[in-house]
Amino acid sequence: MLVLDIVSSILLFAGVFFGLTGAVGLFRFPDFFTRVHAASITDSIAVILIISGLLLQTAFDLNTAKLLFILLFLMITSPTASHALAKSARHGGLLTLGESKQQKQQMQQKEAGQ
Amino acid sequence: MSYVLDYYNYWIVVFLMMAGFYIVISANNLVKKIVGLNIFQTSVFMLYITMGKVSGGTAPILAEGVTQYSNPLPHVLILTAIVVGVATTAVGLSLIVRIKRAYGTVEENEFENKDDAI
Amino acid sequence: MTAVFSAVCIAILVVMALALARAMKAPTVYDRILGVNMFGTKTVLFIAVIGYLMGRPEFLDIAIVYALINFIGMVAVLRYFEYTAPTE
Amino acid sequence: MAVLIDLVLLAMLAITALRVIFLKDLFAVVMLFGIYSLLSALIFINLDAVDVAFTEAAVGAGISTVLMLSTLALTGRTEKESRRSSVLPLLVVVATGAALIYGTLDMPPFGAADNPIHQHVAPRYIEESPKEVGMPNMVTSVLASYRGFDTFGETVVVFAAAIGVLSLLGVARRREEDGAPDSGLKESDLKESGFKGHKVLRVVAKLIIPLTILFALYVQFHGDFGPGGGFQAGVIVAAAFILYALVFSLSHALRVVSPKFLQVLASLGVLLYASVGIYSMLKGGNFLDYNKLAADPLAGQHYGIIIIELGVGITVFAVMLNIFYAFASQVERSNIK
Repeated sequence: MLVLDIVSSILLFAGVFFGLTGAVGLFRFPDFFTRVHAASITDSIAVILIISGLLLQTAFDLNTAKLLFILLFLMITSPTASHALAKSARHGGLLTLGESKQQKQQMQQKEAGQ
Repeated sequence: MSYVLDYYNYWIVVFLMMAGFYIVISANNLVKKIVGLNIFQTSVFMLYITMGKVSGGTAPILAEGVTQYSNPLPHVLILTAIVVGVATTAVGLSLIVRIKRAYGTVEENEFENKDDAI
Repeated sequence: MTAVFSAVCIAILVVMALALARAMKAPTVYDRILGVNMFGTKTVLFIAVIGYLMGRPEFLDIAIVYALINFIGMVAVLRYFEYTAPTE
Repeated sequence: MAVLIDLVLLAMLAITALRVIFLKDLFAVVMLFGIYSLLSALIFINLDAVDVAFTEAAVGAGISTVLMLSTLALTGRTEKESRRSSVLPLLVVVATGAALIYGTLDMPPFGAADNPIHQHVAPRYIEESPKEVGMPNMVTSVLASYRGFDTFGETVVVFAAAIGVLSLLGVARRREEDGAPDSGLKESDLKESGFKGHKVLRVVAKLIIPLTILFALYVQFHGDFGPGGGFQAGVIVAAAFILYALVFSLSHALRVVSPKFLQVLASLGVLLYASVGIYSMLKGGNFLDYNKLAADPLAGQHYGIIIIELGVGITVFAVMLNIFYAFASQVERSNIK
């Protein structure tokens, strides 16, 4: 039982670590697409780790099934939401960092040419 | 400190209530007014649930080895109030849609001016 | 184990606060949505952990509802952009 | 620990409300309102109100957001700068707030077990309801049995709200039933809408929708033992169909569940609820006296609660979906124009 507790604590803390990393990435990364990347990937791993940490605390009953369902739903919906969001942003005309830099350079070249 | 903890929830409730109230009386846009009303409404929910809590108690669903439950009555009142709240919000929003169609705007001062012009 | 759950709860609260800050002060409208989405996922995890912290884990149902309903809210938001061009 | 979580969550809630006041972008306001509802649900859980949190979870993040966004699509998304001075409202708010804060000082301290609210009927509900009604979830027993008449009133209010919305916005109609060709929507136009490009979203939606409905059925019938019941289940089923309408276009959804059918369903739920009351009167009891429904009073209570929860669920589902249809068809119409 004690070993299980230790393993589940490690899993929980690892999950929390990834969650915090994602949150930091949400602030520190330079443009929207990198931020989506930071948020969604860490989201997925944090969900997997935290839910499996909690799974080790259950004694095969209804709660185990519920946790598995939460894991399943989050694994399906969260990446889909991120994908749809990034796609909408792309269609909405948001540029990646490289593209906006290029655009800036072109603008500057134009100005220099004039 | 314990004095603050005793009344903290009530103070936040009052703050939220006043925030909602301020939005309702100062905002010009009707949709924002509805959001303000909803914030006001949630503060009332919060007040009821706060009053129903017993420290050391647990959710009022029978469990083995638990003697202290929180008060189920406020939960019942608020549970129905939330669903009724969203239904009445829908009525408010549909009124806004009609106002937009009739006046072409949802800013309060603008359609009041139009009313005065008539 | 309670100490672990408490620590995890606090850490998730910190992440939620950061996501909330992003949703409040966002450079683009999509960042705002991203913040809200992240807040939603962390809410699901928080509900799951707090159930174990309080010793009544049978309330995981609420976490399942959030996992499902968050997605619907997200789709509604993206759908809204079909009608109105995003500015900002 | 619970106290600390309470402090942090309430502080976040207050900050969110404060931010909403100063935002002029209404889309951002709606997004923050979504967060606001998530936070309040967390607070409800922390204060032991799991049933309430369940309802808020189902309503706040899904239906409210969808309705507000469709209103924004119709009315525009920025609030215009107001030229009115905000001094007078601020003064009124500060004065009222100060009076209320002064009032709270007379309130009983938070969480004390001997507060007046816990002295009157609550002990009876907590001690007797598992024996009298025979259900572990006291909230369901109080909601459906002790306060059944009150809940009946709430259901009728929800039903009346649907009538209000439909009479204001009109009933959503399919093309075939629409008499005038120019006023209606063209089938081809409707096919265009929906997420055509989002293949992933469509596949995932197909996966999620049946699971959501299945989960809603669990919530409906498990409400006696855990958090859940008719109100929550109705909203969740409605949310599943709303997802269908959002991803696969409104006309598809209208074909699956027609508004006419929903109108019938909404009134059917209320009638089901009322008929339980009438039946118990015919059996010689009072209105909604479930003890008379079966020879064994406990079994009678069970039958009564299951049937009226079903009635509530059906009405709430039909009303919520119908309200969504009314808004969504307005949005589609204005979009095509």
